[in-house]
Amino acid sequence: MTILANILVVFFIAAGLLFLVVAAIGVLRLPDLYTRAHAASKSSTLGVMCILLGVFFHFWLKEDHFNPTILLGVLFLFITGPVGAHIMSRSSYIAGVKPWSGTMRDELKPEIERMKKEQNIE
Amino acid sequence: MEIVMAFVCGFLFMAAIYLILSRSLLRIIIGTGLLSHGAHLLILTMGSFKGSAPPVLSDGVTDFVDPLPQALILTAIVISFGVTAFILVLAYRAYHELKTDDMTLMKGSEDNE
Amino acid sequence: MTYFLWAAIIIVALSIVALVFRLVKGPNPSDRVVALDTIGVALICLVGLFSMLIDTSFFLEIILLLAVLSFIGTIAFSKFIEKGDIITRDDSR
Amino acid sequence: MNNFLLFPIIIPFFFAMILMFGRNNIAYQRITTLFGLVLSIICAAGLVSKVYEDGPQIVTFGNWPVPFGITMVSDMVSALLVLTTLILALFIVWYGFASIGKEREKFFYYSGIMFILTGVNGAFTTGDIFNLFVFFEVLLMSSYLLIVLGGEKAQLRESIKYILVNVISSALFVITVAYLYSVVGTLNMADISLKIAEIDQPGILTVIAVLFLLVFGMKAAIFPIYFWLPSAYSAPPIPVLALFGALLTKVGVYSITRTYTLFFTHDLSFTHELLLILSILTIVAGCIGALAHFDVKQIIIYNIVIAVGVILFGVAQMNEAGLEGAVLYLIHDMIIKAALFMLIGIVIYVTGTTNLRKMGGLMKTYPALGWFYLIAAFGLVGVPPLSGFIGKLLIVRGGFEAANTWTTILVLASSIIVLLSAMRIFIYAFWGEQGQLSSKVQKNKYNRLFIPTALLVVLSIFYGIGTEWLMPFMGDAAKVLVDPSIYTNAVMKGGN
Amino acid sequence: MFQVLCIFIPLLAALFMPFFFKKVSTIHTGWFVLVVPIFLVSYYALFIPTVSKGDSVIAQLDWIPSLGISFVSYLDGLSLLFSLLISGIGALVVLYSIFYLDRTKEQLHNFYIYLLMFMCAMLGVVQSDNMMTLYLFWELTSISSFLLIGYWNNRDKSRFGALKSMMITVAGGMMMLGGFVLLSIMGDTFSIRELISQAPELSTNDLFVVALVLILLGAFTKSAQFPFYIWLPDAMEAPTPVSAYLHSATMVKAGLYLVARFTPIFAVSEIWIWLVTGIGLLTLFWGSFFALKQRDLKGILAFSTVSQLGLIMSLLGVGAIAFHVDGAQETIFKYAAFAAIFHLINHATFKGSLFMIAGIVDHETGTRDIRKLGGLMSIMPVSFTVALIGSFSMAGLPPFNGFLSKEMFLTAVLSITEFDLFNFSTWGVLFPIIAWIASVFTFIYSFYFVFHTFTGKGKIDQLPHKPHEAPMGMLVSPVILAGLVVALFFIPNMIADTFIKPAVMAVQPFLYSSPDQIDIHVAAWHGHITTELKMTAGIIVLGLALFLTLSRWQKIYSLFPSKLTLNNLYDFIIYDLFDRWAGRLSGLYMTGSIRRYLSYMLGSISIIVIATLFMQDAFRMNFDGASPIRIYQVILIIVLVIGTITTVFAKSRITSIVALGLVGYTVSLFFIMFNAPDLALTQLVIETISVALFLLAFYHLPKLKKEKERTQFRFGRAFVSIAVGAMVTLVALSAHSQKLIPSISEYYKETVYSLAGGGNIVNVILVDYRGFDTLFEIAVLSIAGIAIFGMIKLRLSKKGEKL
Amino acid sequence: MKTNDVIIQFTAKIVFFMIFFYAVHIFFAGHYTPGGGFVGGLVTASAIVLLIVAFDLKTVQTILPINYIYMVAIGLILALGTAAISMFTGKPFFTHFFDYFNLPILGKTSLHTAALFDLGVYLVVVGVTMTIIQTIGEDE
Repeated sequence: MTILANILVVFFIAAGLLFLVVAAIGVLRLPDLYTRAHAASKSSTLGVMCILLGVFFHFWLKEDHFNPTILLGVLFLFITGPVGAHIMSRSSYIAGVKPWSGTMRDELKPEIERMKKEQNIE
Repeated sequence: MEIVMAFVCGFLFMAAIYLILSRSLLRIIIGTGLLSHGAHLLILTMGSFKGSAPPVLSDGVTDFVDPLPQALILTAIVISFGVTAFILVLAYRAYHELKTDDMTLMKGSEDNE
Repeated sequence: MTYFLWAAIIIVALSIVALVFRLVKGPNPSDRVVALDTIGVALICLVGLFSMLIDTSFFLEIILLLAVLSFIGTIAFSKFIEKGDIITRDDSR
Repeated sequence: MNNFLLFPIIIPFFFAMILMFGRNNIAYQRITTLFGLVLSIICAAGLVSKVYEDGPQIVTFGNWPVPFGITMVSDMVSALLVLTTLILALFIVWYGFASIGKEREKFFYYSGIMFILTGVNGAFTTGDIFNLFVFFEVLLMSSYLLIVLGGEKAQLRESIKYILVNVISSALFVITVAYLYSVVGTLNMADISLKIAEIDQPGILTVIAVLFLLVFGMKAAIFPIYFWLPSAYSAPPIPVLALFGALLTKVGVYSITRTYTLFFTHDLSFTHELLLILSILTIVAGCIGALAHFDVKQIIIYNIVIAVGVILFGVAQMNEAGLEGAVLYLIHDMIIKAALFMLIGIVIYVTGTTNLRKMGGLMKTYPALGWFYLIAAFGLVGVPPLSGFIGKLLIVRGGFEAANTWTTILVLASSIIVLLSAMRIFIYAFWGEQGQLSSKVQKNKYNRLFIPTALLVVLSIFYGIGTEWLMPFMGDAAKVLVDPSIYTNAVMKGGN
Repeated sequence: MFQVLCIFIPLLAALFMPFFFKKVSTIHTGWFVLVVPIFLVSYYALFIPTVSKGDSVIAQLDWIPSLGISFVSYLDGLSLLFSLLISGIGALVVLYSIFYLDRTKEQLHNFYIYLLMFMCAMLGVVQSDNMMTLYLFWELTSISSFLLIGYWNNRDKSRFGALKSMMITVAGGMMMLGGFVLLSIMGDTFSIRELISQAPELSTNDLFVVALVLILLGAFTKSAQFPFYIWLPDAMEAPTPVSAYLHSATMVKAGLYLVARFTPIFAVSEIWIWLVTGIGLLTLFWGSFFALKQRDLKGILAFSTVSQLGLIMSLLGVGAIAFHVDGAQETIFKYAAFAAIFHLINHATFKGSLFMIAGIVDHETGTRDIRKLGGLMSIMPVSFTVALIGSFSMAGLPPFNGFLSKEMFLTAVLSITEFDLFNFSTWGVLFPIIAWIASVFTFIYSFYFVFHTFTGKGKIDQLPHKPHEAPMGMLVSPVILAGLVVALFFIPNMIADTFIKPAVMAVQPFLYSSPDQIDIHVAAWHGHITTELKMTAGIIVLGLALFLTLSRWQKIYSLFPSKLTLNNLYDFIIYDLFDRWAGRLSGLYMTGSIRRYLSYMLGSISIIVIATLFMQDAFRMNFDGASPIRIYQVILIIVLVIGTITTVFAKSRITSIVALGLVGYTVSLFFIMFNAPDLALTQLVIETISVALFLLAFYHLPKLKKEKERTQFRFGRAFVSIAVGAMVTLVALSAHSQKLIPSISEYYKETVYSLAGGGNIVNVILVDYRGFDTLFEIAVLSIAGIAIFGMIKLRLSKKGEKL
Repeated sequence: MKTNDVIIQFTAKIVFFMIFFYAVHIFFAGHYTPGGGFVGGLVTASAIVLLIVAFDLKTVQTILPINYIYMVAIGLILALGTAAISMFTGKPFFTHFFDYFNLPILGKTSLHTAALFDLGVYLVVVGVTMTIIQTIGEDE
């Protein structure tokens, strides 16, 4: 049982670490804000969820200590991670952060211009 | 570790004082923030890191770290939060009224001769 | 198991260092905020792993708290970046 | 168990809370404040008599044994200071009714005053070094409130400086407490005293002693660290200035006195010698400043610095005469500084300027003001039989007894500079040709300012003439300072 | 009891003066005042029989018995003599002032309050046996004289003179207080009588000389001795009754009184004799010499007073020699003390009358400038007669009392050369020579005063007022005094027996047990031609010669440099050094720049602390018992350091604030590492909220600019910050390495569950063991809250106000 | 420029309640595990801040019509009052009382005056934080 639990825990944590490292590399290496935000939100959320599940199982299975806060945390991260990244990216775009020169399509631009026109803002 | 932490605290104090001595109000405020961080870490360091468990009772653990410095730091943290908030607001009020955030221009010595 | 956790902690710590590098480098504030957000996430992992390492559940409270704060921080920063102010008095006007 | 000694702290605290309600109802604010002050004064007076009869009063919170809970200790020194503080606050609040302005009254001015009293009284009473820090923060925070309230330009400009200095000094205070805790492992002041005596104050404790001196010295404005004081005190309105001038630096002085008589008494040749040198330099620096200015506020403000030097000089002697003198002079200085600030507040009100060179001839238009100023000024200098004399006499006596002949003569000589600076105000403002007069003076408001001021000056006269009645109290206070074992024994046995 | 209260009678009477002035406007307030000194004279006269027998009367009123301070009225010969002088001359001066000061034009109540205050103070000085109350009255004389001199405070010169006299006399008083305290420590009493009784033991004390010099400083400043005399000429701005009272008869004599009173204690000291005699003679010469430079009538009198005070002072010094000699010589030195007291009385009479005459001249002609005066003899015959009597007495001519005391003075200085202790036999020769020269000048200025005013060609029509003889009332007082001048010449021995001998007893108490033992007989003619008489003849001859040629050689006074005078020194100290230079000096460092202040403050703090650390040999570095260093901790430290450096060098607001946030989060991680979950929680939330606050405030704050610094300040700044960092580190290291006593926190760990009913020790400490801290910590928060509320909502700043 | 904030506002509503209950949990956990009035208060405050950021001040004020300064005062009075209770029983100031009770649903629970004190702390912290943020936010 302990070994099984250990394997489960190690598996989750290892997976989480992998995602996290990928996210970190992504944030470090990717060329512009939007791509970096992408790496940060998706990959790291997944990573942290995995690791937290690992931690949760560790405490539940090994220490016999059911900890609902971790689950709540997982849920919370699940909700907020992507939302946060979305808001961040959108604000940055509105604030005028230029996308990478290699960006293929920019769908927000015409939308923003339309809104500006509606509200009579230069 | 305590030895290293002593140096870290010293470093924080150094940076804090350096910032506090600068011209811009904002840097000064950030300096005060660093100053309180340094002070809090120092209290913890001075309480020593002996003991391997947090000072919360749980079964079978007796080797707690010293809880008293932690309580003191907690008090200090809250107080410095209040002060930081105050000084921040003061800074922007002063900027609004005085139209500058440059400390060298805030001498005001001509008023009192 | 301990060694595994050690390794894991060090990996997380190193990725934090990488993120800090991004945080310092910028180039614009949004990048820094993204980096900070990700650091928050990494910290959550670190705290979880650390509690496993020293076998105590008292730090688990911090996990959710970190998540909450990191979210609030991100929202606040993004609003600041967008509008230069994080609180608007009356949006309907 | 005796909770009575808490009342002078808790009553202002409670009233501060009450005053946070109904901030727009000025009548309610004023009446409540006065009621609270009177109530606390009664308690403080009761406390003094109780301490006089039964010795130091002790309460350790939460019924914990002594070094573990927070202990409050009211010995004669602190009881007297608490009483003085409250009485002065009453006068200043009264004075403030006419001068502080409705706007400020609506924005927690009275709460601020009550909070600052809580802080000051707590700092005087506490027997726990970290709790002292907390009370310092209470009084500092409320002083921030008061110094900035109103948001005038000069206020904002000077408050930044004031707060910055105090933030740094608070940080230093906290780390100093941490050092002390690291070495002796306790926070209770009586316990610290015993433990330091046990290990006979090795070098590291002397270093900590010096740190304490400098930390408190920053608040008390002693020599190398007084620079912030003159400009910071020039900003706030007069009642607040009077409150600050009378109380805040004195808390620093009290703390130095307390730590240097209770804790660090085993290496006098270093610590107290340093204190002596710094106090002398403080006097010199204060004298230079007092002479350098032709601004009424600045002159009195620098006199605070001089007085701090004189009191600490008395403390540095570490003999009964010196300490008794220091306590007497401390209380005298609190009273007289409040009175002087209130007086020059009236002068500024009637002339509309703080510049001495623009004033003149007030003796003809406001003779009573002139007379009271003259009395207060001579009290400041220490002319007998006014209030400063006996304190200065005892300090001088202590200095001579401790064989510090030349420095003592210097202290005496400083009185002449004090005299010159005080007389400069008198001669320029009250004598000579009629100078500038403000056009906005209302007789009614002038009277409302003048009455509390005059009464306070009269109080100071009584303090001087009636010294004999005070001597038993002062003697008790000095005994506690001379012999720390009175304090530690009282605390350790629980003080029932 | 009543005897003590009598001292305060003038003060009590002063309280009623405003009433008399305001309500009884038809009668000159002076008439009410006059009652007081007259009552006092008659009251003190009652003591004459007792005291002249050599007894003393003492009464006491306790003030601060626990410190041994009490009001004492001690009437022995010396005190009684002075008390009578004070009240007697006081009565005459008040009488004179009634005619001198106009009821309708002057603030009479103020004047008489000051005058009565002064009278009380003087009585107190001369009757106090307790040194502290003596000091009290001493300062009161300075204060009341300040007020009297500044009576016409619209005049610049009045204010200047008032301040000058107060500064100098109070400074002396402060020093005197120091001397008193020293004496009281040596003798363990404030009572002068008790000190005198233990005089021999006192002299062995190390600080005896210090006390001596300090007390002499008090006496010299008050009695206008060289070099402190400079306040006296400027004090002539006071109304003339004041000058007649304070600056001739009473206040300036307080210093003499003090010297006389303390002679029994200090006479054993060589320094005392040299200082008192030497300074006295120097003052005598200096005053008489410079009196001739003066153009102002009162100025001449002021310098003459200075010189006469010097004369008496030197006599007291010579008198002190009596304690060192025995046998035949003794009698000679006894003369000195006798002569001192005698001349003191004489001086009060003739100088008082002369001042009043000067006042009359001023009052009637409108000027006191001697160059504009002259030929008044025919217009003001009575005044002229009085002036003549006074001047001749001052010059030492018979048949006036000045002659007698002057002769005795010459006897005294001549005798010094015979004294073979303390080098007097070699240097003492100078004394009679100086005394003689000074007497010549005294002769000249006396003549100068009287003849240049009253004889010669007067430009009477050019005077501001048309002169005429003064009203009768005004002349009463000077005439009475002049009468005394003459009378004293003829009945000196009666005066001697009643007043002088008891007073001498007080000065030389060891030598006599009753006044009868003083076998001194004053006589104008000793039956043969003595050296003194020859000297007097010389004075008259040379004096007359020089007086007649005065206009030729008076120019030499202009040769004296005007820059190097003592007055200039005083002006330099008060107005240059104190006013301007202090301003400049403090302007150098009190710049208003908080950065500068903070650098000074922090720099000095760290230097003092680090110096203490090494001076006390307190630095230790001890690795024992330190917890191990882990890799993740190192990584964290690196993150922390990077974050800190970023905050320091950040160029944009966001970067610096993000970096600060990073530091904050790292700190909370440290809290986790060091097993402090509560701290970590709190720190995290607080850090986040602080960041939010920063962002909020940013909306209102400007962008960061690149800082331009002067290189000098940049280095200073770096130095200060490094010093502070080093201080924190060094102290932390040594404090950690010297954990001498284990912490009290074991108790908390043991009792937290059983006694406090909790599991989280930190939290229980916060709400229970140390709940009081928490209570006030939330108070701090609350204050911050309302302060911020008030700061934002309340704006009193006016538009257009200067920064 | 005005943009629509549907996503953030919707998320904020949900998250607000999560955070709030979490805060209450932390507050009650304080005596035995990490947490307490402070942290609870601050977390509550940050939840409200989240709402304010997502919406605007006026909206939030209509949702939560609280005078935060009164809240501070009440918190202080509560804290002081709790501490002062013991004075009336002759014990020193700040003596807390606690006992263990068996309550129907919760089982063995301790009731503690310290919790009341902590509630005061909680109120003060929320009140102060919100006062600060609100006043700054309202400032022109």
